Amino acid sequence: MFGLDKTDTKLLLIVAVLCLFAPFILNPFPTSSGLAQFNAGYPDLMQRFVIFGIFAVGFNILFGLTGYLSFGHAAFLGVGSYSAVWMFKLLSMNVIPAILLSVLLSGVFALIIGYVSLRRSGIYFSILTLAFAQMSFALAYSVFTPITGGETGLQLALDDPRILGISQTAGGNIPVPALFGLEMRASWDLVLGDWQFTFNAGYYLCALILLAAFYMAIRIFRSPFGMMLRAVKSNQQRMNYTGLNTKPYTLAAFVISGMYAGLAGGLMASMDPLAGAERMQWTASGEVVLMTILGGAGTLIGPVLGAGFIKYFENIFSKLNDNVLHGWFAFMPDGLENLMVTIVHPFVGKGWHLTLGILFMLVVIFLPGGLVEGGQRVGRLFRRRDIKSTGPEAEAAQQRNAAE
Amino acid sequence: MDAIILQILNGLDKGSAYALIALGLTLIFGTLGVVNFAHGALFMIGAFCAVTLSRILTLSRTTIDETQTDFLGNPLKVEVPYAHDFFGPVVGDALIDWAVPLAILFSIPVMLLVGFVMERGLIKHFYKRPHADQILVTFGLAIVLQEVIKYFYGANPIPTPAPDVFRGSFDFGAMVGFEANQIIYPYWRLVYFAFAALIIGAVFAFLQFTTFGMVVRAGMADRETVGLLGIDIDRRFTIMFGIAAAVAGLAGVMYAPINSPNYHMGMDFLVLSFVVVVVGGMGSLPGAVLAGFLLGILESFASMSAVIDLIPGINQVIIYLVAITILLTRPRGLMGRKGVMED
Amino acid sequence: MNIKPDFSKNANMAETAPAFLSVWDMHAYYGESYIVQGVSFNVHEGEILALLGRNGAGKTSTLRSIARIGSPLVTQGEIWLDHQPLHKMASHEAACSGLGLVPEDRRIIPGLTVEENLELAQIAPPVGWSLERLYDLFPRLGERRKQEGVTLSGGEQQMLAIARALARDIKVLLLDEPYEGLAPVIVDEIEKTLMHIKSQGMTTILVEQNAVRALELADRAVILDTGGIVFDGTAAEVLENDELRAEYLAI
Amino acid sequence: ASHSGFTNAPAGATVTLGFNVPQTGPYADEGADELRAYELAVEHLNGGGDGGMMGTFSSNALQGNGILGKKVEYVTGDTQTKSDAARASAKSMIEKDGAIMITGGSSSGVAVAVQALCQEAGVIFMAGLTHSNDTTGKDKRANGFRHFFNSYMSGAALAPVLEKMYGSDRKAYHLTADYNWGYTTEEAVKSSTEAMGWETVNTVKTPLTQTDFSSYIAPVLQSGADVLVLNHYGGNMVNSLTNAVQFGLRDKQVNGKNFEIVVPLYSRLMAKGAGANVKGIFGSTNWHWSLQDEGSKAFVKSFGTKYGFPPSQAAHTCYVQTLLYADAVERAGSFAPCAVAEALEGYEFDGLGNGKTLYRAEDHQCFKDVLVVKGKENPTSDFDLLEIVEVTPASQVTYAPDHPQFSGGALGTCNNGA
Amino acid sequence: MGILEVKDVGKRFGGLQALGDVNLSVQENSCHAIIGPNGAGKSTLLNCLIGKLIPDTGSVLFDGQSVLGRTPYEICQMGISRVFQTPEIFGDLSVLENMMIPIFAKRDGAFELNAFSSVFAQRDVLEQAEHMLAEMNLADKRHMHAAAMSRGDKRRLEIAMCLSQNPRLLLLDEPTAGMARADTNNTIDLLKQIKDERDITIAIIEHDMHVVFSLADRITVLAQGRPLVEDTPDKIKGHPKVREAYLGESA
Ligand SMILES: Nc1ncnc2c1ncn2[C@@H]1O[C@H](COP(=O)(O)OP(=O)(O)OP(=O)(O)O)[C@@H](O)[C@H]1O
Ligand SMILES: Nc1ncnc2c1ncn2[C@@H]1O[C@H](COP(=O)(O)OP(=O)(O)OP(=O)(O)O)[C@@H](O)[C@H]1O
Ligand SMILES: [Mg+2]
Ligand SMILES: [Mg+2]
Repeated sequence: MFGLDKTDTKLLLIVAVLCLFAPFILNPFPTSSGLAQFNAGYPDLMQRFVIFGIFAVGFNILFGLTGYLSFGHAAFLGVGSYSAVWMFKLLSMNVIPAILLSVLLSGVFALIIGYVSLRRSGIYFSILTLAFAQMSFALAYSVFTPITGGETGLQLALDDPRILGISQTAGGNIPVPALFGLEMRASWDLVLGDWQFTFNAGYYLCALILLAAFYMAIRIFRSPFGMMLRAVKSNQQRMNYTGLNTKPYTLAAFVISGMYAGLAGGLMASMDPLAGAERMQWTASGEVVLMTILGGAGTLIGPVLGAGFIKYFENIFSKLNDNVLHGWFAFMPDGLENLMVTIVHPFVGKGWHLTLGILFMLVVIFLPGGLVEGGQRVGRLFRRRDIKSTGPEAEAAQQRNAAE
Repeated sequence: MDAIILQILNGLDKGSAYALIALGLTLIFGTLGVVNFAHGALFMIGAFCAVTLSRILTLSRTTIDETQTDFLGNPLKVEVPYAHDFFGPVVGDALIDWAVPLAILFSIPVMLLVGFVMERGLIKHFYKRPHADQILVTFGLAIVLQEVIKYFYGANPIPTPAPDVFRGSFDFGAMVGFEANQIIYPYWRLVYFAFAALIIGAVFAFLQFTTFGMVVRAGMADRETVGLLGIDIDRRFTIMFGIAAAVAGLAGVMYAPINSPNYHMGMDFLVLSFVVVVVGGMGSLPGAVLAGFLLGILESFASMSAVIDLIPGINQVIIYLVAITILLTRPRGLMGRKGVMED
Repeated sequence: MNIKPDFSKNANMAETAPAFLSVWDMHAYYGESYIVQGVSFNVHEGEILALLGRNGAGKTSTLRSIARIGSPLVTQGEIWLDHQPLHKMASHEAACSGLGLVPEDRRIIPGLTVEENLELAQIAPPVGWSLERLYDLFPRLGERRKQEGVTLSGGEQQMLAIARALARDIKVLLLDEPYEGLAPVIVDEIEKTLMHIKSQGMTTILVEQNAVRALELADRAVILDTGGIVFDGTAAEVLENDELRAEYLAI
Repeated sequence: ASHSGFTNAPAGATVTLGFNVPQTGPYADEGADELRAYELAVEHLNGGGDGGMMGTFSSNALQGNGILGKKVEYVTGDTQTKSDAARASAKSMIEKDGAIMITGGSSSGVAVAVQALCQEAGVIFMAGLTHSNDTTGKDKRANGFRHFFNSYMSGAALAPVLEKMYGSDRKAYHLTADYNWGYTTEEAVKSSTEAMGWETVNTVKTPLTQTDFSSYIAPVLQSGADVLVLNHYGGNMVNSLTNAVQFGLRDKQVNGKNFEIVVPLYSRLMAKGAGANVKGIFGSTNWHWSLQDEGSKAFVKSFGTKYGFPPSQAAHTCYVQTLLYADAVERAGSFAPCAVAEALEGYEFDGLGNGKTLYRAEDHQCFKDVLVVKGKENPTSDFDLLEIVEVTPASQVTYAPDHPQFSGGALGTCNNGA
Repeated sequence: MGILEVKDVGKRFGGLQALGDVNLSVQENSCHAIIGPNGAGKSTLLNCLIGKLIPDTGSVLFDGQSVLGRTPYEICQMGISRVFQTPEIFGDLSVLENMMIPIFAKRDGAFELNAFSSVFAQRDVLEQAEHMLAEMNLADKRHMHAAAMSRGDKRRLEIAMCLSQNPRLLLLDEPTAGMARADTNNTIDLLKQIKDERDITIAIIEHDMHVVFSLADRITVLAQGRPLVEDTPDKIKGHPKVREAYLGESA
């Protein structure tokens, strides 16, 4: 289907189903239960999952295929966000032009930075990209405050021109981003007994774009271009002596992944119209690196999983305070309850970083290929069990067990 | 003129901090080839060795002072350090005062131990793994170390002053014939500079005058073959890691009086130290030191208000600008070796 | 999965004279692929053994297994060298017990000069040939002593790899295609050297594609095919046995 | 969204507040203290504990039975002191937990970002620690309220004291954090000190990420300045002050006068980080536990009994903001943001620590007494680091809503959401 | 005039004159062998031809056009392919993919943003690759990781990769080193066949005289960076200087 082979189609369909039913999948716990804290099915987080998914998928096109580790991709995310917000300020609150401009501008930005940085490889390349991104961050935070809003971020104001739209709503408020009138924050709740599921317009727009982006990534991975990129990673020397110019290949990969980042940035601003400079800091670049490695660099679905994993911890674990803990363990006798709270306390709430750090280490130690590898192992386990249970020996064993 | 001399002095001092941190990092990163995102954490742990020692020395028993009240109006609890009980008030106070220099001795075994445990327990398994995996695991470790320190010491900076004799500054300008008050320089920074020079010299000597450096370099390039030549490369890597941790730790201990240690100080230095090492050139110790000083001095110049007025924001980006310029003009940084982490 | 060696072809396993190097039922894997499938053979002191077989037969893997490199991973089997259990050692311990390997891709260490490459070999005791003696054997290396090892020409690198093995005091020399890339005159030279050190008691295992040449030099031969031994006997036997040569050596 | 006409209208027997504070990053300790204050406030609102300031508060609307009879529950989140993360966290409180009011934060960037979000979503934002003029200046929002003082007020409060202590013939050198808060603070202090006759010799911007300020401190003496103003906060302030003292600036004589250092915005936690270096250094602060009015005493007692140490100014602000919000809801008789905003606008109250206080309708800025403090020479404990030098009356720090330092931006109209 | 004209090429490495005044003319559709002792400068000469090194002096003309100053990929696109002394392949890719890349380079040029069609939808490329693998006896390894092959196999793959580009000039640096005898013979046959069928010119460096004498039409002997003699194989075989300096008694 769509020019993909069977496994890829399956993968795409899985992602599509996951995206479509995310509001259900992410809200498995009834609202009244103590575990409701672990529900992640609210619009903002769902949007974040897919947006960072796009970011990571794009990053992986560069890193996973060519092995060039950019430590400055957050800069493109930032450029994307700033362009989108400027579009909202100047043109209209429609998200389409905003997203287009983000992709375009980040592409141009990536072309310039990539052209310079790709003159070096390995760690030297990483540091060059890092330096560019850090410069962008530092300047956006300070000297460029008039363009970027500096510390407080670039925001919409009541007196923005918005030449194709309105400066303020009838109620005297700033209009919100919308897709031809469909507000991005528009949500619809489905209440099924004790369960509540939220369907949000912005989320589904992001999800659709993620699907498109993911589909493109599959195509790129499977294309001759993708193969050339892997060849670059494997042996540049051989590439050159085979009559291939590696520079345009790596540059194209860099620009494409920069545009993915810009797209993610534009979407981020479309869901929540504010662009902060921290989006460009090295920690943000580092985050996407971590997402990709955590999920499984070079795999298609890995980066999306990694993005979900990190964002989940950031948003869910950080909200578990002692109050919540006491709620969970309330059924226990007092002494035990306090003991449990004391044990869990350092790992949640303000300790969420600790948990994340420990999980990073566990994943990379025990699952060298990232989360995808974990999934494969589980898969293999099941498959092996299947084989066993159908094999003649297993049958015999079952019979024996039955007889005993 | 005096403004320039002043900034050179400041630059040397900043540079010695950068050089010292980068030195430890380049032993692990440039020599062992491990992208160690936990290096900043090692630096931070060093600084907290100083904090811990001063906490230990000021361990106190509480007595109630009925004449004063605390914020709730209760009688004030007064803390009397045990050091006073054991050594008498004079020696006790002197010990507390000298906590930071004493922490140097204290930190060496601690940091060596930290380094050994870290290498044996974790890094050992990652030499052959992709750099990306190394980043993930060491970053995870850095977070864990930070959070542990935060759990015990809080997030706020903890003042850790230098001994009284080193506090304050001297008038360097007046000593060399300038007007008074034009070029002043704090004593502790002079100490820091000298200390950095000493450590850098010692590490150089060790790697230069023994075959240790060559073996480790060879081991990094090709562990298998070095093993075939009968050399136990694992042990040497462990030692190297321990030394690097100790260097990072010492840099941290000495830095504590300059800026009060806090749990995320390592992260603040992390990016910078990577930049310094790479600009110096992968695998080159002198390169890292040179780059440290160079960036320190240039950063100081860029912070002069005359320069900022000329190019607004230059002080924000100078380090990165210099890094980009150097990396574009010299493919392997200042003194990099061919083939180290170029792919 | 225990593939027992075929004793009918292992003529000399039954011999009573104690072997100097003995490999017993060795199995090794690269990840999941099973490469060395139960190899057993003996080498006596001062003997040259030719280890032959087609491309991909597992010769290199066998040598690497003996040298305890860790890849391929030896899962089973015993290796004894002069009463020392190599199978319980790490590769550097095996090397210190007297094993020297000249790897097939030479493995000159980047970043080190020719001389440093040789010095490196003399850091761990026991030390073998002196640098002077090595430079006498390979004058080209002496001329190039300050040059970075990896910039040497292919043949020069091969010389360096051999010299590096001799720089250590070893009892058993494992040579993986040592003549590759060497000019015919140099090959002659090396053959002479091998005979010379053999006369001083060196035990050698030689892997070589030019089977005839190797067999003329060797005392005994072992032929490998898909990870198992298909022949173990004297070199002369192979030279005379056309069928064997045709089937496994294609000569 | 529910159908009662405004976002997250509480349906059951409880109402949820969102406490959005930095739990990781450099301000984690400050955030922890804010959280303590919030928990205490919730306890008091629900009728637990000794009631704290509820007893001294001039309004008697609060009964200790929750808010409008609904039990107060709360959720917490981590701002990480980043505007993105703070907004994500606030959004999750609004979207997932149904929070009806968001409060907290410990930097102006975060406050402005979250305030804008709350405006858009239709909930009330009660700012925590935010000192930049912009929060109630060019970035003000109808749904946001600030109980903290601001840069202008710091300048206005400090200037007279500085004049008294150091004279009106001084040359000042500013080091300023290179971002919005730094700019407004520099401007405020500069204009109010210049108004009394001081000369500003130089202003130098320092990068946010700077840790060692030596190269900025060293040229100060050469400039001929005799006062150094450090427009820095948090770690920047701790480090720049430490460096300045290291360079011996405080022991110097320039122009025949003692060299002095001023820190416009003080907090006790920062003072603790800077250690002995703060001794004798002037600055301003929103509130301090050593205040002797009844409200402050009650709060310190209640907080100190529960946690074992006195509250910080951030804790005070956060506690007060919670009470003020609850009180406004009671008075309005509704949780609807616009009703609450109306109840807060132009509201005058007393008994919450800083004397008579006004929430000005035009910009939602609180006007109250501002404290000028000095680093204490002989502290008796870890908390006893600052002493109050002057309580500058509210009238002296009040400015017109259209003051140039606050120009631009518009409050807009309150938003009830959907 | 030959297809390849090397005129007065010289190259120094520090104090070492690796090449000096090399003049060489390779006739179209011939096989020209370059032999000589180790370190004579043979590989260095090839490096100068493909743009890996830039000679200090002299000129290199391919088909009348200068190759100096061009990047390696441009030179390759002109029609010069090279097999390296140590196999250079794409270790992380499958054998089949390794085979397809040069065919793509041939078809699409130095860069083509072909990002939306599947690799395997490129039937023509796939077929050619499969065909080439079959020809090289590598078909059964097509899905193997190239890095996991034995070295002889890697070398054959590399030759196949170069041949698949249909180069006009094929440079071979010890192509049969480490190859089993049978495969060496296969390779010789293949090269001969290709030379005749596709009118390819071959320049080969080899120490295996069997290969040299079976293939070469002309031979240049290089010693210490300078051509010693150039002649037909028969003459070279009997040349006393060559015998002494290079071939030794075994030839
Ligand atoms: N790293 C590896 N991973 C997986 N398989 C490998 C690896 N190295 C070698 N092999 C496989 O092991 C088998 C034996 O290889 P080995 O290198 O031992 O052969 P060899 O006899 O030395 O061949 P050659 O004469 O070509 O050098 C081959 O089929 C090869 O494909
Ligand atoms: N980068 C370099 N730096 C210094 N010397 C070099 C460098 N590259 C090659 N040489 C020297 O130049 C000489 C010629 O090397 P080249 O590789 O061309 O020899 P060759 O004829 O191919 O020999 P072989 O048959 O052994 O491969 C050698 O002595 C080698 O050591
Ligand atoms: Mg082999
Ligand atoms: Mg060669």
